[in-house]
Amino acid sequence: MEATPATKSPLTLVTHLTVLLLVALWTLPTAGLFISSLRDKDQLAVSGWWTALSSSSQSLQGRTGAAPDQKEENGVYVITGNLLGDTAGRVSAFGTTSREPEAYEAGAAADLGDGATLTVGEDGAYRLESPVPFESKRGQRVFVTAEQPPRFTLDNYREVLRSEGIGRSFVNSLTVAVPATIIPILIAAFAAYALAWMEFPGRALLIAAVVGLLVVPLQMSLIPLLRLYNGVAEVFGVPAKTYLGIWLAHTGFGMPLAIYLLRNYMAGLPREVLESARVDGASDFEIFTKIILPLSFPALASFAIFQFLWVWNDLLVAIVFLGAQDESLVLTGRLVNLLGSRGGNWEILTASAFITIVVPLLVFFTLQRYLVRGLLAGSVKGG
Amino acid sequence: QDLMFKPGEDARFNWQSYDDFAASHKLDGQTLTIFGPWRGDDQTLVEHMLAYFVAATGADVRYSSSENYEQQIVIDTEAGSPPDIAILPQPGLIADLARKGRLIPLGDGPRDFIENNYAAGASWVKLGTYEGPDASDAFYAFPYKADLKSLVWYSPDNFDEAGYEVPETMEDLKALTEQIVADGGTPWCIGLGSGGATGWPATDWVEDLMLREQPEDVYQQWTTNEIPFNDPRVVAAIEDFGWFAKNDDFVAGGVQAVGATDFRESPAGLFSSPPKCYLHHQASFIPTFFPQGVEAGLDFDFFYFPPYASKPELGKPVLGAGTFAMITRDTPAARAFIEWLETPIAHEVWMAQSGFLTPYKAANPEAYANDLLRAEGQILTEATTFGFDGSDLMPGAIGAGAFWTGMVDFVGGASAEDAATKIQNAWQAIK
Amino acid sequence: MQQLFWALGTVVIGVVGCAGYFYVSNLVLDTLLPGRGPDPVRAGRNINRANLIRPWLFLAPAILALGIYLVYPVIESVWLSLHDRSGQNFVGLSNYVWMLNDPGFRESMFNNMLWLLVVPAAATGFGLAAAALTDRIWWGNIAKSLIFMPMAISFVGASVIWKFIYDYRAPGEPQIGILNALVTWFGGDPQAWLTIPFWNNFFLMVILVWIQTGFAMVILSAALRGIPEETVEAAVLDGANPIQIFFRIKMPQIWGTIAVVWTTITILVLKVFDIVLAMTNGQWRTQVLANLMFDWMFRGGGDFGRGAAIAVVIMVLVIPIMVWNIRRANAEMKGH
Amino acid sequence: MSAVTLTEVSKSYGSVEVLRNINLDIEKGELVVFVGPSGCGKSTLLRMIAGLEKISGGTLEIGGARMNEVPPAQRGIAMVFQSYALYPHMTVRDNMAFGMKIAKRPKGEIDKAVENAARILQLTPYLDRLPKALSGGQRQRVAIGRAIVRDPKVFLFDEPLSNLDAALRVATRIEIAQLKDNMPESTMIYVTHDQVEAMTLASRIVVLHGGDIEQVGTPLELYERPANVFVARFIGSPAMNMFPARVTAAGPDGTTVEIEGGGAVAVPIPGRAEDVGSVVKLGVRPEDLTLTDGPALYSGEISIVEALGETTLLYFTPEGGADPIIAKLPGIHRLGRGQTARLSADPAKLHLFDAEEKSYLYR
Amino acid sequence: MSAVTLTEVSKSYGSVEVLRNINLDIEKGELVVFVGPSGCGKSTLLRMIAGLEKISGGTLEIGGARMNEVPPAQRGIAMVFQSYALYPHMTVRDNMAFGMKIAKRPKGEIDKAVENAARILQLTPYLDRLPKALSGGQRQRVAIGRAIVRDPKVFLFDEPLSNLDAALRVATRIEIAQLKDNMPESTMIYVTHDQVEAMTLASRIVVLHGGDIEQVGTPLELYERPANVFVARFIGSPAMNMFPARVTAAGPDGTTVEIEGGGAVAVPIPGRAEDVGSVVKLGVRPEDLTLTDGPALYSGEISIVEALGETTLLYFTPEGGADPIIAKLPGIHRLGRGQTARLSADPAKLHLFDAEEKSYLYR
Ligand SMILES: Nc1ncnc2c1ncn2[C@@H]1O[C@H](COP(=O)(O)OP(=O)(O)OP(=O)(O)O)[C@@H](O)[C@H]1O
Ligand SMILES: Nc1ncnc2c1ncn2[C@@H]1O[C@H](COP(=O)(O)OP(=O)(O)OP(=O)(O)O)[C@@H](O)[C@H]1O
Ligand SMILES: [Mg+2]
Ligand SMILES: [Mg+2]
Repeated sequence: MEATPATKSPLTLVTHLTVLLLVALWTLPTAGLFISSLRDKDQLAVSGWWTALSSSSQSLQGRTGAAPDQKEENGVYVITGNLLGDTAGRVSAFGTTSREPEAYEAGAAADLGDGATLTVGEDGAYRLESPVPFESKRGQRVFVTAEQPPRFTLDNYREVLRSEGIGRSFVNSLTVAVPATIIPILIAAFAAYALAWMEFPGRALLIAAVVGLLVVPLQMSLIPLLRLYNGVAEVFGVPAKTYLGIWLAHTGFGMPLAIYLLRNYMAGLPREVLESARVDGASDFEIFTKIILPLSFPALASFAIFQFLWVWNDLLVAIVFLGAQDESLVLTGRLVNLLGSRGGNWEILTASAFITIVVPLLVFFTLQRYLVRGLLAGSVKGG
Repeated sequence: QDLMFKPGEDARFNWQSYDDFAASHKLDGQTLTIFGPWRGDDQTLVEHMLAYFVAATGADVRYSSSENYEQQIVIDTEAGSPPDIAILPQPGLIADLARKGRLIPLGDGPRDFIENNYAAGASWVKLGTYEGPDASDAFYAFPYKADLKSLVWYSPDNFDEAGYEVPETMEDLKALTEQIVADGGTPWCIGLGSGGATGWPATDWVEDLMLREQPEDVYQQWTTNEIPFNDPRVVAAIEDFGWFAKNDDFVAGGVQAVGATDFRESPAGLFSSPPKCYLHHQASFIPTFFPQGVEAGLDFDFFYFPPYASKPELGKPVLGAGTFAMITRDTPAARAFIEWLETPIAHEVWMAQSGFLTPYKAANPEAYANDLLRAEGQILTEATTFGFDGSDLMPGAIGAGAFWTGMVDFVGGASAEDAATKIQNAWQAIK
Repeated sequence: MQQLFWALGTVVIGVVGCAGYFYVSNLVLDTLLPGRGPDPVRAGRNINRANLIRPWLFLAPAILALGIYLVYPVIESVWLSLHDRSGQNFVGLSNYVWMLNDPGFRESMFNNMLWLLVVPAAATGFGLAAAALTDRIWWGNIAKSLIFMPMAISFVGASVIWKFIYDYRAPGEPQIGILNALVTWFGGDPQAWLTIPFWNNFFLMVILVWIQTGFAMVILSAALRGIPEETVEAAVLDGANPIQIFFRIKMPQIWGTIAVVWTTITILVLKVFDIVLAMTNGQWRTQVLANLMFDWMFRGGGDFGRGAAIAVVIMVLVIPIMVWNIRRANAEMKGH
Repeated sequence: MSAVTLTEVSKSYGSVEVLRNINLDIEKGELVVFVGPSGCGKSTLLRMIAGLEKISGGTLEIGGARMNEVPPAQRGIAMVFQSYALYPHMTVRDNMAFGMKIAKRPKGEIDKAVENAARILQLTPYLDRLPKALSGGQRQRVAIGRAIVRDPKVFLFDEPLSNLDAALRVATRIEIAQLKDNMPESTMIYVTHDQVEAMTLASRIVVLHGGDIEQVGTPLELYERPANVFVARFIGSPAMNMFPARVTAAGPDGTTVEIEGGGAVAVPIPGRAEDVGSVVKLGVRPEDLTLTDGPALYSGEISIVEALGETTLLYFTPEGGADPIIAKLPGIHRLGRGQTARLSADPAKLHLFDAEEKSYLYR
Repeated sequence: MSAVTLTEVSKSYGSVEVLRNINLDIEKGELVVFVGPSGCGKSTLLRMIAGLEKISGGTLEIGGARMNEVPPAQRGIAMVFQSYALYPHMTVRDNMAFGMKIAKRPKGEIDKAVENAARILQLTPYLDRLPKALSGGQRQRVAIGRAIVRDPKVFLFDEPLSNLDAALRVATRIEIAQLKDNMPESTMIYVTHDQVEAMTLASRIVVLHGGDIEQVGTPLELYERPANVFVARFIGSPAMNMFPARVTAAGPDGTTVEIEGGGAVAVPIPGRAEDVGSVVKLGVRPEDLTLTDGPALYSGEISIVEALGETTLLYFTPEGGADPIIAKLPGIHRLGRGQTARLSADPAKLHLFDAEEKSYLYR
C-alpha cells in the first residue's frame, strides 16, 4: 500500500540526501577495497586508491640494458630500450640519481660523464650512447617521472580463482553453510514458538537463560567441545571431524540469537489470529507450521541472512570442527592460506574479500523480499 | 605430486641419502598428518619437500596450516586430536606444550644428531630441550629451517651514488646514520606494525643489540628472566634501539610513523625515488615483501648487522629463529619423519627453492637457490654465537604480548625504564 | 561433480533429519495422546496432558544444543577459572584476585565500558535511521543492500579495509589512507590514528558500528514493516509530520525490537575481539576484555585459568541485561 | 439436555472483576443472544465459553461435561471474532477451508462447504483475494463464513454483522436464522448491539450489565415484561420513557400513581398496600405514546423532530435535565420544533418500577 | 461555498475499478451520509477525501482549493477509521490528545478537550488504559473521541458506531448531532450501515452502489421518492416489496397497473401513453401494507412471523423463489405461520419503476 501519496515535501529531498550520505559513508570503505583489489600490489602501497581512478604522475625507476646489450653504431656504442615496458604513459622528466630524479626534461640528454649521454623520450624510449664500449654488467639506473593512465588488472582475481582446490572449498563451504543455516532456524523457530505462545513452568527462566547464553565467548567452548567430540567419536569409531559435527556446532552457537530474535517477533503476532486457529481445531504443531511460520517470514529471513553470513565467513569453527585438511577446507580457509605465512599479500586479501562476498549478498537479495510490509494487514481490527 | 628435481639428476643434491632413506623406510598405507606454520607460497615450498618423503616411503602425508595455527594447535592438543607432527616456530609455545605433556620426547638419537651435525649444535640442542610434565628435561623439538635476523638491507646503487660504504662495526653504522642525516637523507625505515602482532620487529632490534652489548649468558638469563627485564643492561639495549628509532631525523616519517607503519611496507622506502631511507633492519624473509621486479644483488643487498668494535670479546653474534618439528602423536610415520629431517636431501630440496636456511653442515651450500641465500647461510654457519629470537624464548604472555606492547609504548614515548618495568611486572604476574 | 552430489545429499539428509524429528515426535505424541476423538472431555484431557509435554518436545533440540554447546562450556569455564594455567591444579579465587590487580584488566574494563556506551547506541541509531529512511525512497532496497554489505564482508576483508582508511604516512608523503588524505587536504597534519590513546578506541568502534549497522537495519526494517499502516495514517491525519510519526508512533511500537537489537549488539560488544586483535591487538591502550581473554587463553601456550576467569567476568557483565530482558518479557506476557 | 451451562462463573483481570457469578443454562438448539452496554463483558463471556480466556471462578459445562480445562478445539465450537481474526496470509478460500483441512476432511467436501458459505455470504468473487484487499464488511463475512463452514455443535458469534449494510445484514440474519432452522441440534450464542437482530433471532435474550445478568427471557418477555429499569430502557429503541411518580392507591387489581408535575394514572398492575406513598417510576415506551387532545399523560414543548419516513420521533426535554421524553409516532407528521404536544398511552402498556428500579411484575 | 467538491473522481486498484466518475458537492455545514452495500467503495471514497488513498482520476476540492496532492494533515480533516487505528502504545488519554499535542496546544486546553470528549463518550474510567485492555465498543469510542478532540473543518466518520450498543449508539448519535449543531461551520461525512443513523443524522444521503452514485438527496426524499429500485430497496428496513406488474392505462393523473397474478391498482403517478403494455415494478414498503378484508393488493400464506414487540413482521414467500414479501404491522399480532393474510396499501404510498428499474417520478 502506497499509503500517503501526498507526502512529497522538502523532507523527501532531505531523506534522499541523508540516505545518500549514509550509503556513501558505508560504501566508501568497501569501494576503496574494491578498487584496491583491481590494482597491483606495488601501486597499492604507494598511492591512495582514489588516485587510481585518474591518471597520475608517478616516479618510476628503471634500469637500462647492460654491456651485453650494446651495439655499435657509427663508432658510438649504443644501448636502446624502453623504460616503461609495456605500460602506457608519458614521461615528463628523468634523472640518473635517486637524489635528483627529475633532473632532466623528457627528450633532453643527460651527461653521464666520460662522454656518455642518456636520452629518454616522452614515450619512455631511452638511448644510451658512449664513445667507448660499456663494461658494467649492471645497467644504468634511470629515474623517470611519468604520467600514467589509470591501470587496472584482474590478476588478483585470476590468482584467487585459479588457486588449486578453490572449487572444492566452495562446495565445502556450501555444504557447511546451508544446513548450518536451516537447521538452527528450524530448531530455534520451534523453541521460539514454545517460548512465546505456549504455557509451561519455567518459561521466563528459559528466556533469561537464552539471553544469558548469547554472551558465551565462542573460544571458551572450543576445547571442551572438541574433547566431547573426540570422546563420542572414539565410542562410535567414527571420525571426530564431520559435517554433522560442524552443523551441530553452528546450530549450537547460533541458537541463542535465533531464539531471541524469533521469539521477540513471534510474541508480537496478533493474539486473535492464533486463537482463531485454535478454535478451528489446529494443534500447536499445525498452528506453528500453518500460521506462525508463514507470518514470521520477515524474522526468519533476517535471521537466515545473519546465520548464513556468520557461517560462511567463519573460519575458526570450521577449522576446529571440520579440520584444515585439504579435502575439507572451507573457502575462507582456502583463501587465508593463499596469504603467506606472514600475512602480506593484501592484493589477494582484497580480491578474495570480494569473491567471498558474492554468495552472502545473493542470499541477502533473495531473502530481502521476505522482509515485506503489511504481512499482517487485514487480519484483525482494533489497536 | 611431482618431484621438483628428478632424483639422481642434479649433482648439488645428496641423492644417496634419499635412496638410503627410501630403502630403509616403508610406510605404505600409513598416514602422516603434519601441522605447520607455512601457508600460501611457503606451503607450496614445504609440500615440494614433503613430496620426496612421500615418494621415499609411500606414506600418505597431509599437511595443513591455519591462520591461527598457534591457537589451533593448542585446541587440537588439548582436545585430544593432535596431528602426528607439529611444526612450530615459538619455543615458548613448545615449552608450554611440553610441560602439559602434549609432546613426545624424541630420544637421544635425534639429539645427538643435532649436537654433532648442526653448526652451533649445542645451542640448537638447548633450544630443543624442554621441561616435560614430570619436571625433567628431554629433547622434544627437532630444529628444521632457520631464519637469520641480524641483517641490514640496503640498495647498493643508492650507496654508490652517495658514496657510502658498508659499515663493519656498530660505531661505523651509527656514524653512517648521522652521515646520511647530514647529507639531507633519512637513514632508517622502521615499521613495527603487524596487526595483532604489532611491535615484534622492535623486539628483534633489542635482541640484536643485546647480543652486541652483553655476553651470551646474560642474553640467556634475560630470556628466562633470571635477570629482570628492567635490569640496567636490558634497559641500555632498549635505549640503544631508541637511539635509532626515537629520533625524528633518523627514521622515515618520523617517530610517529614507526609504530604505525606496517613492517611489510616499511622496506618499500629503500626503493623509492628519492629514497625515503637507506637502511632497513629485518630478517631474511623480508625480500618477499619488496616491490615486484627488484632483483637481489642488483637492486638490493644486505650486510651483517655489525658488532661494536669496542666489545671485541663478544665476537660475531647472530640473532636468528627457526622452526621445530615435534611429535605430537607417536606413530612409526612420525618417527620416520624425524629421521627424514636428518637426511641432507630434506634440507637441500628446500634450499634450492627459496627462503630456507639451515645450520645442517652436511647440506650442500651449493644447493642454495641464489647467492643471497648462500651468503646468509654463510653468516649462519660462521656465527660465533647464535642467539635465538629472545621473544620467542620468553613465555607467550611476554614474548608475544608484554614485550611487543612495551616496545610500542617505548616508541610511543614511554621511557625505556618504564617500558621495561611494565614488562617485568607482567612477567612477575605470570610466575 | 560427484562431490557436488555428495554434498547435496548431505545437505538434504541434514535438513530433512531435523524437520523429521519435529514431525515424527509430534506425530508420536498425537498418537499416544490423541487429541481428537468422540469424547471431547477425554480428548481434552489428552490434549492438556500433551500440552504439558509438547513445549518440551519443541524445546528439546534447542535445549540440547544450548546445553551442549553453551551451558557445558560455561560450567567448564567456571571450573577452569578456579584452576591454574594448565587447568589441573585448583587455585581457588586467585585468578580473580590477580585480575583485580592487573592494570591490563582494568584498562580493558574501562575500554569495554566505552564500547558498551558507544557502539550499541550508534549501531542501533544508524540502523534505525537507515531502516526508516530507506523505506521512504524508491531506491531504498539498493541503499539497504549497500549499507548491509559490510556485514557480508569477511572479517579479514574488513580489517584490510580499515587499515587502508587509517593508514598513516609521514607528513609530506602521499597519504594512502583516506582519512589522512582528507586531513592533509584540509591542511592538517596526518595522524597515526590507531596510536592516539583513548581516541583510538573510538576509531576501532567505528569499525564495529560500520559492520553492525547492517544487522540493526535488517531487523528493525522487518519490525517497522510490521507496524499497522492505519496507525500511521491516523497520525498523518492528526497532523504529525514524518519526524513526529517516526518518533512518536513508529518507534514506540517497535520498542521491543529496538531493545532486542540493542541487547544483541551490546552482547556482541562484550564478545568482540577480532577487530581489536587485527587492528591493534590491544596496544596503544585499546585492550578489551574479550581480546584479553583470547590472549590469555591461546597466545604463547595459554593460561586457561586466567582466560576462563576473564570469560566469567564477561558473562557476569551480562546479568543486568538479562534481568532487564526478563522484566520486559514478563511485562509483555502479562499484556496478553 | 443443556448444551451450555454456566455455574457461578466469574472473571477478573487482575483486580478488575469484569464478570460476577454468572448462572446460565442454554438448551440444545437454542439461539441465545447476549446484549448489554459496551464493555459489560459479553465478549469476555463468549471467549470463556470458547476456552480462549481462563475462567477465574465457577464451572462451565458443554454437553454436560465440565469444560473449564478443555482446550478450545475440543469444545466443538466455532467462533466469529469481533475483530475478525482472519489469517492474513491465506486467501478467503483458505481462510474458510482451514478448519476443515485441519480436520482432514476430503477435498470435495471442503470445496463444497466453502463455495456454499461463499454463496450465502456473497463472497464468491473474492474467494481468491487476501484479507487485506477486502472491505471491512467483506472481512467480517469471511469470519462468519469460517464458522459456518466448520459446522460445530455450538456457534459463538461476537457481533458478526456490525460492519454489514442493512440489506446484507437482513439477508445474513435470515441466513443465520435458516442455518439455525436447518440445524435444530446446533446451539448458538450471539452477541449483538442490534435490537432487531436480538429480537428476531433470539430464542432467549440475556441482558448483561456491569458484569451481572439483569434478565434472561424471550424477546417478547423482555419487551413486555422487563424486570427492571435497566432492561426496560435497554430493550427497545428509543428507550422507554420514565416518569417519576408516587403511588396514591394500590390493590390486587391495579395501582394508581400520580406523575410528578402531571396527572394521575390507573395502571392495571397489582400493587400492595404498603406501596402507597412510595416513589416509583412509570415507564412508557415511545411507540406506545400517541398524540391526544384528551387527558394527557405528558405534555410538553417539542424540542426535536426526527422524521424517519416510516415513523416520526418527537423529543421533549423535561425540566431538571433528566433524560428526554421521546414519542415515536407512526407515519409522517408535519410537527415543528417548539410546538406543544399532548401525549397519552394505553394503560395496559404502562410499566411500573419500584424505588429499587425493580418491576412490580416480578416482585 | 462548497466545503468538499468531487469532480469525476475515480479509483482503481490495479485493474479493479472500485469507484467511477463520482461527482458530488458538499456544502459547508452539511452532514452527508454515505450508504451502500458492503464493498461499494464508501471507505475508499472517504480515504481519498482524507488523502490516504491516491486519487486515480478526477479532482477533489476542499474549501474551493484543489486537494489532490495536498498532504492529509493540511486538509483540515479528522477521520474515524472503520478499524479504529488506535495507537497501541498510548493510553486512551494520549490517543485522544495526540493531535493537539502535535499542534502544540496548551496543556490545559488539551486536558479540557480530552476530558470533555471522554465524558461525552463515557470513557472517563478508561482514560489511563491501553487500547488492548478495552472492549470493541470502547475502542471505537476512543477513535471517535480522537476526532472530536481535534475540532477540524471536515469530519470523516467511517462507521463510527458499528460496535456500540443501541443505547450508547443513540446517545452518541445524538452527541454527534449536537456536535454538528454546535459547530454549524463544520462539515461531516459519515459512512454508516444503520438506517436510523442515516435517516436521523443526514442532511443529505448519498447512495453508492458498485462504484457509482445512485442517488443523492435528503432522507425523506430518498424514502419517499427513491430514484430507482436499488435505492428503494436499500433505504428502509425491511426493504420495499416489489411486485412485477404490467401497465394497463397511463395518463397525467395516474397509471393503472395489473399485478402479476393479482388485481389491478390505480397509482396516482403520472404515466405516458407509450407506457401502456410495458412491464413495470410496483413498489410498496412493508410498513405501508395493512391487513385488509377488502380487495387485496397481495394475499398469501404467512411463512414466518417475527414479533418485535413494537411491530410484527410477516413474511410471505412468493412463487418462483423471488424475494420474500414482507409486511410490517404496528403492535403485536397473534398471527401464525401458515395462515393466509390479505394485504392492501394506500395508493398514495405506491411506487412505480420502469423496465430499467428507474422510478416513474424521475423520468
Ligand atoms: N487493496 C485492494 N486491492 C483490491 N481491491 C481492494 C483493495 N482494497 C479494497 N478493495 C476493494 O474495493 C472495494 C471497496 O472497498 P471499501 O473498503 O471502500 O468498501 P466499503 O464500501 O467501505 O465496504 P464496507 O462497508 O464493507 O466497509 C471492495 O470491493 C474491496 O474488495
Ligand atoms: N486485558 C484486559 N485488562 C483489563 N480489562 C479488560 C481487559 N480486556 C477487557 N477488559 C475490560 O473488560 C470489560 C469487558 O470487556 P468485553 O470485551 O467483554 O466487553 P463487551 O461486552 O464485549 O463490549 P463491546 O460490546 O464494546 O465489545 C471491559 O470493560 C474492558 O475494558
Ligand atoms: Mg466485545
Ligand atoms: Mg468500509
